[in-house]
Amino acid sequence: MESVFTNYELLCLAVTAITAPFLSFIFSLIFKKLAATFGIVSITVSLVFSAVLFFSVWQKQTFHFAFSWIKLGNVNINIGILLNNLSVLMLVLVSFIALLVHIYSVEYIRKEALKYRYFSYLSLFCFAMLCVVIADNLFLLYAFWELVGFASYLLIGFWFTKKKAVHANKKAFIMNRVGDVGFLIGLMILLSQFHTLDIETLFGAKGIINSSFVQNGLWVTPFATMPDYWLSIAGFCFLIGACGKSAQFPLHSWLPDAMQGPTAVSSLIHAATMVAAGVFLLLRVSPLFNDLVLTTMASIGLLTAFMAATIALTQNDIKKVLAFSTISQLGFMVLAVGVKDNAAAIFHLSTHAFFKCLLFLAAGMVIHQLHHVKEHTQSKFDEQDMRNMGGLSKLLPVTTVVFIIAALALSGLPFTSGYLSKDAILISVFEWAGERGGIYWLFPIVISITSWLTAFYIFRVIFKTFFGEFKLPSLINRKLEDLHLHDANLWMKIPAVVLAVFCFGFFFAVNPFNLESSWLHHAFNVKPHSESLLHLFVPIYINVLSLILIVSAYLIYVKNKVVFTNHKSWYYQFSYQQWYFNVLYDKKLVKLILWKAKISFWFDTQIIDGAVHLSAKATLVFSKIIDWIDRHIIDGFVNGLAGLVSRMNVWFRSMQSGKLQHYFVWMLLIFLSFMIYKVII
Amino acid sequence: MIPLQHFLLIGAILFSLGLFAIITRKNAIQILMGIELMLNASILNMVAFGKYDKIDNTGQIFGLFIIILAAAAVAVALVIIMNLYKRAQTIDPNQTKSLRG
Amino acid sequence: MIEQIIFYILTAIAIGSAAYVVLSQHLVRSVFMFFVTLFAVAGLYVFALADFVALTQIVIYVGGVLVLLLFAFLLSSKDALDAVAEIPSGLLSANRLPAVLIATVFFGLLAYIFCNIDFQNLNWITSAQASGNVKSVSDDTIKNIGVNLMSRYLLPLEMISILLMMALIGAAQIARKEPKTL
Amino acid sequence: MGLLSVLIFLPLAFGAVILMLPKSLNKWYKYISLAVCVAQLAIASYMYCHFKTGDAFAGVNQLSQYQWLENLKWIRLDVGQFGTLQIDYLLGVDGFSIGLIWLSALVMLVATLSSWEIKTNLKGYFALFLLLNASVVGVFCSLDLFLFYIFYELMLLPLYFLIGMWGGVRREYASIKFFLYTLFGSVFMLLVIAGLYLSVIDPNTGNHTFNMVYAMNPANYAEGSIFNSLSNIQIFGFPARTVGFLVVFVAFAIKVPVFPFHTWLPDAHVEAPTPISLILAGILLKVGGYGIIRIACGIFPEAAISLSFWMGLLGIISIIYGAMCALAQRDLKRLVAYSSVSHMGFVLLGIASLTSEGLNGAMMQMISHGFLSVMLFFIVGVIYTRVHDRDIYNFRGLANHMPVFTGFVMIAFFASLGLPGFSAFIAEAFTLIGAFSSETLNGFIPRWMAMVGALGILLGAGYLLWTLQRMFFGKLRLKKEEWKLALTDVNAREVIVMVPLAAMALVLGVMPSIAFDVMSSSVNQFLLMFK
Amino acid sequence: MPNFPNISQTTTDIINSLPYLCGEWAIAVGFLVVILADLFVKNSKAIIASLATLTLIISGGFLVYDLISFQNTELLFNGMFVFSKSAIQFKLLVVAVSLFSLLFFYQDGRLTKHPKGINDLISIFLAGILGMFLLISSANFLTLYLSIEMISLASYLMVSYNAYQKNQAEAGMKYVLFGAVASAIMLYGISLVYGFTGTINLYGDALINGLTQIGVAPSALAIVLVLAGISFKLSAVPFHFWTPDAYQVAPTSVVSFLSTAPKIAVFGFLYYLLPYFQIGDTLNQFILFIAAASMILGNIAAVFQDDAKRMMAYSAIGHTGFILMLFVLPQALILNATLFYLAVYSIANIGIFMALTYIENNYAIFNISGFKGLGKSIPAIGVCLVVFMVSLTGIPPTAGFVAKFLVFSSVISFNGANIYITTLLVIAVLTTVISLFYYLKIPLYFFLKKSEVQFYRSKSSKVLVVFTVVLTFLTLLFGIFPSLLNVFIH
Repeated sequence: MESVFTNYELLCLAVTAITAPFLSFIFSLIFKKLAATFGIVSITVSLVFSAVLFFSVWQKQTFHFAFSWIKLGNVNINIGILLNNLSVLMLVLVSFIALLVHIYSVEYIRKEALKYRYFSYLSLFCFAMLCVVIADNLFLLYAFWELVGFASYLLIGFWFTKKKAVHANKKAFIMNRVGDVGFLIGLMILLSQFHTLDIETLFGAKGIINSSFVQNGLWVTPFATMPDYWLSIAGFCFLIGACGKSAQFPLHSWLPDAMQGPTAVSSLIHAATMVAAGVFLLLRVSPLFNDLVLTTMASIGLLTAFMAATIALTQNDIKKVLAFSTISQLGFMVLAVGVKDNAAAIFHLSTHAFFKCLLFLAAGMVIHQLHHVKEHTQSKFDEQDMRNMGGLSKLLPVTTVVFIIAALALSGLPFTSGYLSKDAILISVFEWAGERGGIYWLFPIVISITSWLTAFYIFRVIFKTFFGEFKLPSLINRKLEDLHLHDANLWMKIPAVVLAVFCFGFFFAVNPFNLESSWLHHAFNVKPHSESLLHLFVPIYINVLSLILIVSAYLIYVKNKVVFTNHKSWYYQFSYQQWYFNVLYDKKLVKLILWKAKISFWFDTQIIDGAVHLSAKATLVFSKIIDWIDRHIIDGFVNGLAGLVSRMNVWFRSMQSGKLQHYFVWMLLIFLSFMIYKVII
Repeated sequence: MIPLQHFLLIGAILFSLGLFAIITRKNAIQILMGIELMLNASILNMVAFGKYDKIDNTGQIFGLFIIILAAAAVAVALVIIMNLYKRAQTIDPNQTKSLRG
Repeated sequence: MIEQIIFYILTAIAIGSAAYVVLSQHLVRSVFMFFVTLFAVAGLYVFALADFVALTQIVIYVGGVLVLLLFAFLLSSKDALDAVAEIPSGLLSANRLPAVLIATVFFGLLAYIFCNIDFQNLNWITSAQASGNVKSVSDDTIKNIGVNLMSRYLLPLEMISILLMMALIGAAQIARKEPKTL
Repeated sequence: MGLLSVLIFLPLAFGAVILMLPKSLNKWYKYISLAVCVAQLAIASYMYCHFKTGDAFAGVNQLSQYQWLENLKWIRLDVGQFGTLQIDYLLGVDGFSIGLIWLSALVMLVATLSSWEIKTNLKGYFALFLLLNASVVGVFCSLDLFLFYIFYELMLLPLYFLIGMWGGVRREYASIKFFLYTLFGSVFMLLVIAGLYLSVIDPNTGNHTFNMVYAMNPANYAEGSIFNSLSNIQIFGFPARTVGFLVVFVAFAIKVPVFPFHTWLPDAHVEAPTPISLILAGILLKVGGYGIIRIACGIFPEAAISLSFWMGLLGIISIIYGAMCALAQRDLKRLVAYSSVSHMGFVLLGIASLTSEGLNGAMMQMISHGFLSVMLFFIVGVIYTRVHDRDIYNFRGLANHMPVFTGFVMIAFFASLGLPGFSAFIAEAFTLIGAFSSETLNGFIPRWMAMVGALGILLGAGYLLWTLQRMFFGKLRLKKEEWKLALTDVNAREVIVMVPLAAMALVLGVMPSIAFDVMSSSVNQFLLMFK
Repeated sequence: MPNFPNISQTTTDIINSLPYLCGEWAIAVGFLVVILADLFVKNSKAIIASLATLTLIISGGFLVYDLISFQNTELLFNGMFVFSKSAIQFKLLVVAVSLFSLLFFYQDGRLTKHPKGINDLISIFLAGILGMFLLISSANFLTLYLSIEMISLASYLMVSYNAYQKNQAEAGMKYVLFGAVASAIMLYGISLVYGFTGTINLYGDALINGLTQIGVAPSALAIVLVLAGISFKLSAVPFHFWTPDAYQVAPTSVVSFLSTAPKIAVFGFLYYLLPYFQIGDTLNQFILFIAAASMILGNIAAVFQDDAKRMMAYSAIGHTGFILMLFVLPQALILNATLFYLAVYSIANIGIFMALTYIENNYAIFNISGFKGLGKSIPAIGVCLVVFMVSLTGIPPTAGFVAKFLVFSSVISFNGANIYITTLLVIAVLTTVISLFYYLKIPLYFFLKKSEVQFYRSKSSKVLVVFTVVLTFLTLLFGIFPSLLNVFIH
């Protein structure tokens, strides 16, 4: 099929789509008052152009345009644009969500004095992210990848007077940098092996990656040869890069901290787009990975998904729960890449972007409204703490509804987008495990458990936040009416509602129960899933159990907590009697899970984050040691030389004692010793 | 006939005694005497060797020059030492050690 | 034979008196003993057939230099003469140990070298002997010295005249009293 | 009189003019100096724009390919046995020097602008400043080793006084340390230069020559001379050429500075007044890198090859070590000084790789570091001139108080930690790429060095972000109340200083080919010597 | 006359030799005239000054004439005196330095205010120069001994010339006794050489043959003993002990003279001696040893000196070592480098002492620590001092750098790979670095430190400033155009 547009026009479109946010970034800083307008207009432009690009490229052609940027020796690095299915999809996704978040932010950030900075940073982020998406070579990708991190740094630290925010953005940037270093090393390996970093040339259909092979312990490419372990190292390096950006174990601990930033930012950057960049990178370079790397990747994804899910179970900070949830879901995607189902990963990436963004926006609305209450009543409480909430469904109906829709999608219940994408991953994992057998069956089992836990923790949030009793009034001794708590205004509501629409499966598939009918999944699925029972079985058992868990969460968190404490209460009896398969589900299991969650959290905060802090501390201590060495040994050596000179000086001057006859003695001694040397020897 | 060696050894002894004197004597004039001893050793060598240099007579003439020069040097040295005595009331080289280091 | 005996007696006197000069704790005695040394050494010069040098030694050295020394000594060392007994003695006191070391080593070195040289076979001595360029006891050294001084050694002679002049001026300048008008 | 001579003698002449002027015209000194620097920058820019690129103008070891070549007979000193001491006034530029000349012109201008803070003894200050200016330019364009050495040493004296007279509390210690350190290296280098002179023969005249371009050609070495590679002369049991390389390398490594010869740097920087810090960091360190490339590696290529592993090792040690030391500092200026050690480590790593990417990266890193370190030191200077304190712990939350300033700080910090879009990113990335591909291409340095070097980027982020967080973010809290008034936001002059620096870093980051185009043919030509 | 077979030949030789020595005769006549003028003319200060200057100029003129008209090397006065081109070059250098010194004497407050007058000093000074001339041209041990004694006696007298304080007298005593011992040792060495070879002529086969025949150990002993006296005049380690003491308290102008002219003369002599003393490797080893020791000791001991002149004394020791380094090379290699270095060193040294005298005269400050903040009061002198110090260290663009470079390249060109010579070079370099430390102390105190006290300034003439500036200019000029200096030397 021929495109409607010529190549030149495509180029112009793409360039406009990415430069619009950049211009907005500049102009926002100059014309401070119009910042929001610039932001929204520019991202709208981007969206429109992206959409045009999407429709002209999607499933039709691959468009690649490049011109030489740097040419040195063997290295030729281009500036270029690569438009293929993946990039146009991401283009639309990013600009669309960014647009919504922009709109949302108008209200969310209204009262900030420095909101022009906010919008300009946001535009910078959009620019960088769009560039990451359409960059045609890894070097450029790396450049914008770092820029994305920088924008994220700025946005996390938007409230730079908040100590925690500043700590968080530093941490985020540095942990991202760890990943970046991996990425950079990966780049160096590729460059020295293939003499190019062009994605299309390297990994395209006729990519030269295919002409490289491993033989006799050597990794041979048309240009150069290295020992074969460098192939694995290259893979691991990119994996580390992705882990950093996508908050995978062990580089994940920055993401929960990053929640110190404005919630709108969290929704855009730390839920929908930037964190997906890691997965995006993995997708881009996926042909490079060998089996070892893939298995490791799958394991990391699995471990992250499970661990984050269990941690999310006990968090009381609403945003923290969502942050861990994000980590967990990203784990799903990495796992999907690890099991070589790129389509599922992309699919989940897209659907997740919508519902997770929505979750954050909704949570943001809650927080925002509670913040108003806080300001209004001039009381002190943590507006993000779920223990202060409850029963908000009556006060914030729209918020509740959208949140529940998103939660359903997250849990992967039928009719939602999550149902499709998550099942795609699960099925792939099952198939993958089936092919390998043995210990690999752990993967589907654990991922299933994670999937159920997802349902449990997200509904725990819903129940704790929107149902039950509103705990805040009693906490701050005000009447409910005094709080003036109501839904947010349209600026915030509309984006949420729009996103909610996209949480439904219809949008992604004609038949919301059939993965194969999804256009998105279909577009990337190179080899269709074999028709098997799995397609039927997996969704059913996952969903059924999820539902059960949701109900149990309802029982636990809405009806009361007595289930744990008062065995004689009827709730407990009820659950115990009614749901008879208490082997699977009784208080012990719940306790077990909760206990595990606590362990996980402890592990996360103490060991992982502890390790991060420890390494930071260790680096600092080490740096102190080095500094000490520098001052006392290196410089000490230099000063020691000076000391030696001054010692000799003292000695020589003591020879010059002032007594004539001492002079004679010295003179004759030295003179004689020379003569003896000459005469005797 | 006295062997040359004997002259030389006597000279060497005188020279060594002179060295000993300049190091140990506590009086600038005695140090000067030590130096004279050393000079005498040299003259002795010169004249001893001069025996084999009849025509040019270098040894003896050199010896004469040394004697004359020694006189001049002693005169100068004595003046300087007496000047020191005038300023410092001592000519003990151990007592005059204000310049050092 | 008698020649040898006198030579060694003179040698003994010279070395003994020199040792006394060097080692004596009595300052005045040591100065006077230096007379003896110089006389003895002058005697040794005679044995080297240098009678004019011996004469000069006695005239200039003993008659001039040593008298000068003695005067200076007496002028300057009144206090020292009074405190004769206080001068420390013994091998280890003051600089004696290094002095003994240096002097003996130096002497050892010289003696070692002199003893290892066969002077009679040195080229220049053999050729001097061959060409008769060796002094005999009967030679007229004074005439030879006179002629040589005025011909071969004229330049040094002129030099030393200027040198003496300079020494004279300098010594006089330093020794003379500074004018009152300061 | 060619343009290069004008570049050199313009400041000298006006330095003399300043000395002549009466003290009552105190105020005008800085404007004279400024005018000189502006003129220099204009000339340098003109030269940069008209610099011919391409293989026919590569320079390096082809004298005829140098541009703006000036050759005057200067000294013909009869020295008896070994002929006439033949020293030429030989100037010229190629791809290696033109960028650095432009950089020095800019840095000098910036330094002049920041000299507004100097209040005492202006006559002496500006006279010395212009002398320094002349010698710095001279170093970069002289092609005669003797001339080079004269300019090289001539830099020391004004610096000694500039640090020693207008510096901080321990200025005497710092200035003498700096002087001694550099002299230590350079006097040894003088021996090698003498040896080179006695070895190299001018192919045209047959005389011995100091021409460093001729010295790069093995055919020009006299038979049996000490540095002739065929004569196999040993010094202390090492081949003479290796010793020669080592000596020259150490001389310049002190200047760079490379671990373990770096300890003069923090002291000198901390004590130097701001404009001198700028010059030190912006230009003088580059003299070291330039010297290592042109003289150490250019004249002793085979020694450079055999010792490239150790060069690379020193490079990465400097990177990590400098970063670690920076992390431990609480004096802002010391921190920046150590960061220079770290950043200049990349230069050495790039040179050691002896690949096109690595060398280009190293040159780029020098230029980039020229802009960025100058900016960093200027930033320190801005704070220091206001409150006379630099302790990081004494400041907090400056971002709200000095927003524009903080903006510049952010730019400078992020640019120097290698944020894409700025020159440092390109430079460091290419250095590392070069270092990494070295094992495949020529096998000089192993791959792990590049990987360890990449860690330096991480550590760089560490100390800069920590500083940013500690000093600029958070709530405003200062050691003394009165500082609040003193710490005003940047004024117009300071903005004028910082904008071009930031702009240059940005321009080179976005369009690195501006610099690469000029130097790449020279680099290629240079690399041919290592084949 | 059978006893005097050579008399007619020697007499004709003397008569033929006379015209070659015009330079020397001029000095000798000048010496006598000055003495007479001092005796018979009242208020003769100005007359004597002009007479002495005239003497030097005439002598210099004769030397220049000799330099131009004679090319050959001849032995005159029956082998007592060597006449050669390079000897004249050294003598010219001595004359030039002496001229500066002469002008300097009349600016030194300690000498001009001396109650006994300065005239006697001038005559001693002239006799000293005559001694130097004769030393440079000495062709045998007798003239060597006499001329060294002549210089020594002149030096003793000049140092003690106005020793009114205890320490001044003390320095004179130390100097004279030390010198007497050194010359006694040298004399003993000469007597041994004479005994071993039967000749006192330096130039000729007899000396070499005799010493070669006698064997390594005796010849080494004799040579080393002879070199003791020469080293004493050079103030090389271990015969340096008198130097700091004498320099510290002697009149500054005298120090300036003594630290330059006699050294030039001794090096001029040593330059001629070189090929004739090469028996075994004694000479080289000895020079190697004292050069290294002098550089190390001189430069290190100078580091923490507070008295400016004492520091300069140690610096002089260090420089002696540095120049001596050249003398391990064959004679043919070193003439230009030696002359150049000596000239440059003398210029800087005289310049420094002039500056120090200016400070002494005006502020009565002798200690370096007393210079604190003087740079504000007398910046011109400060700048000059800096230039001289830099020149002595050997940093461009001063003449000292070129000189140092010439020395280095001479040494390397001979045998840069020899392990001993390389070690010597390394020592030279390291001590150069150390020397920077103390040389920069003067600018350090001048400019870098702030003064704590008010300076009391007694007004005096600016002549010294003019001289200093001129010398500074020369230092810089010869640094940038060293060929000019070479023109002067040749």
